[in-house]
Amino acid sequence: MATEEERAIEAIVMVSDRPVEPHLLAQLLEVTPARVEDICALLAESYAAEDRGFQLVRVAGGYRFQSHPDQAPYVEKFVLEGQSARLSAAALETLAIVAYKQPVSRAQVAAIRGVNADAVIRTLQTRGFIAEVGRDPGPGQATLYGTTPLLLEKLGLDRIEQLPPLAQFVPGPEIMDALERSLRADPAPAPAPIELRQEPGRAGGPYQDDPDLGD
Amino acid sequence: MATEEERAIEAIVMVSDRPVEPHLLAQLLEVTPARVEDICALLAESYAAEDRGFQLVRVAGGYRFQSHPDQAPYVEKFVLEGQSARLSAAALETLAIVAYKQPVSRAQVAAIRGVNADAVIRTLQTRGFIAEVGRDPGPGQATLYGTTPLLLEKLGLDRIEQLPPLAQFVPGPEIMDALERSLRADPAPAPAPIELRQEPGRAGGPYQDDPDLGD
Amino acid sequence: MSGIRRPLVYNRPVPYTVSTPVFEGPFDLLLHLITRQQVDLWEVSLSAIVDGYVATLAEMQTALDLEVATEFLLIAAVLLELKARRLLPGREDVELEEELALWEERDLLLARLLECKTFKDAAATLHRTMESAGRSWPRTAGLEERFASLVPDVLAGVTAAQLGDVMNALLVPKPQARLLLDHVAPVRASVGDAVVELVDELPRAGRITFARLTSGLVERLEVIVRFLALLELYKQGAVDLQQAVTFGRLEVVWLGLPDDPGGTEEYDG
Repeated sequence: MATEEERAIEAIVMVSDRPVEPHLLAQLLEVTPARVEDICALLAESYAAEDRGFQLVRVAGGYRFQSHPDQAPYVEKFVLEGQSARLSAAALETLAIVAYKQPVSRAQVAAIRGVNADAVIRTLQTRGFIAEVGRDPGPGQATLYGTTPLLLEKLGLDRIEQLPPLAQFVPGPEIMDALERSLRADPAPAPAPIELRQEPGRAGGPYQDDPDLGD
Repeated sequence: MATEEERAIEAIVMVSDRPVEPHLLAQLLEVTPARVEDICALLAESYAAEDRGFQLVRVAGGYRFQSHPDQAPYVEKFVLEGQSARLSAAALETLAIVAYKQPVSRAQVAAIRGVNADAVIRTLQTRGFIAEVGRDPGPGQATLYGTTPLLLEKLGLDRIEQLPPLAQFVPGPEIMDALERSLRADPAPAPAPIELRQEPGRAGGPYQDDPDLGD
Repeated sequence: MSGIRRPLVYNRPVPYTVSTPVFEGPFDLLLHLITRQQVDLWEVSLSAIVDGYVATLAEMQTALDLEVATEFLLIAAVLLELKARRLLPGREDVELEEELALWEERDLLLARLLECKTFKDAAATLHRTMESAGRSWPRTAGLEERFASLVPDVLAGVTAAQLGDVMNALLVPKPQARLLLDHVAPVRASVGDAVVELVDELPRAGRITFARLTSGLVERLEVIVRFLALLELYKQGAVDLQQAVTFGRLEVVWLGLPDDPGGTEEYDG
């Protein structure tokens, strides 16, 4: 039976997406770092003794769960067969936003795309195309993302500035019309005040036959 | 001791960043999906029996590792960003309508809530809880919305059908009577006022003990 | 009119914190008024309803947002409409139809209240489910770096130009759908005009019921304006109004025009 300390470490390390420093675990559990090292060693041993398909290992100064090396053939199969071989439209959009707007937060990406981008950002990060490049200095200190040298390499670019410049956006007439309408504070010229009956001519709406949108 | 099949599943689910479908696991292990379900059930049981700080659960149509709920106090301290911000009551109610009535249009949601639902729907969409799932074939071709796998993950459910049936929430006869009486079109003498009982949780509310309330 | 069940909680010191109710739409608020305060829509006075709103708004002022305030206005309008329907003088010839329409409206409102309550409770369950699921965090670490080289080259065929195109497409402003109401020309009726019309019509009629006087009118607003014009004339002593019973027939008797009709206001639709 796992002890409370063991369980807490299992839970934290399981949900972390990077190795967790023993120092940090010690702080969270209110024990000494040496005690954390002991507990982690015990846990790693128990997984080995039970012959689990995963391990608890110490890498890059911290602890993480990973697949057992002898299960690599299955994991490789999973990577090759289980994942789609092309970037989804959502991933491509997210990549474009990060490339052009970096450094950029998840919230900003979501705002431009109009849908949540968390899963896509994680995927792009896993693929090594984007990386965390800093923290927003404002409240919340959101993580900021930017593109990686790997992406430049894949795109055959030297520097990110070599991305094609964004088109100077020239709105078409129907968009101008829509914008004009939504900006207008007082959409209709006020009708004559004491009119009980509607003028038949107004049935089509005020803009239908009004060529002069500029006033 | 874990079997080879168990170990392979542990390894694959460990490296996946989203729930892994039993169908895919079956393909990778060259066993039947039913067998996968059995193995996963055994694994989940063994983690529970060993009192691990993590769980293997089935959500949104697949299997994933997650932290044990009773370790939330530790994980909360670790995951500074916390679970995404709470949903407003308006968002929850809209979400309930979409969940039970999907596919559903904005107009239908607005009709039930009695207020425009556009802003709330946009929020839910940005958070990835609902998505456009089609177009109404009728005139106007309104966009139809449905819930996403991400919502299932947030609810910890495997399928949306696991939500309790809507019929369970239909108000009981006492509430119906009370509403009916309140909306009586006939201003004739009302029957002796029926005390409208609140849900038990609301007992002791500010109106409960006021003798004047009975008219 | 029966006694009013005022929200007494606002009129005396509250011994403990009352959790601020948050209403999700007019049906929600109506539901609250009915279930918590036992308001009988048909018997309660409008001023009490308005008082209730004002008090609730005051209670919510720390967290007042525009949407909530708008919802309040909407439900107030719904209540006023229902109430006004009973107060408006009936037209005898269509009374049965109106009565049926009233029942229909009431049934509709009842159905919507039940639906609102149903989804409110469903939302509460959804909330609890989400809260309890939120005690667990999913593993999202993903692939270990040693497998990274195996990942199919998903960027194969993707060019910088393509990325630019995608970005350009994203930056095209999407026209916001906007409901334009300005083609619905507001019906405007002035009490002043109605007074002039009545001064022309009434001396010829002498004695006439209000139903008859308004039988040719299509818009509800026009009927109301005529009624206001009558009150104006009554105030000036030009007409006498007789009604035997509440909601009964309203009779108008022409008495003659005093010296100066006086100023009247204009009412907008």
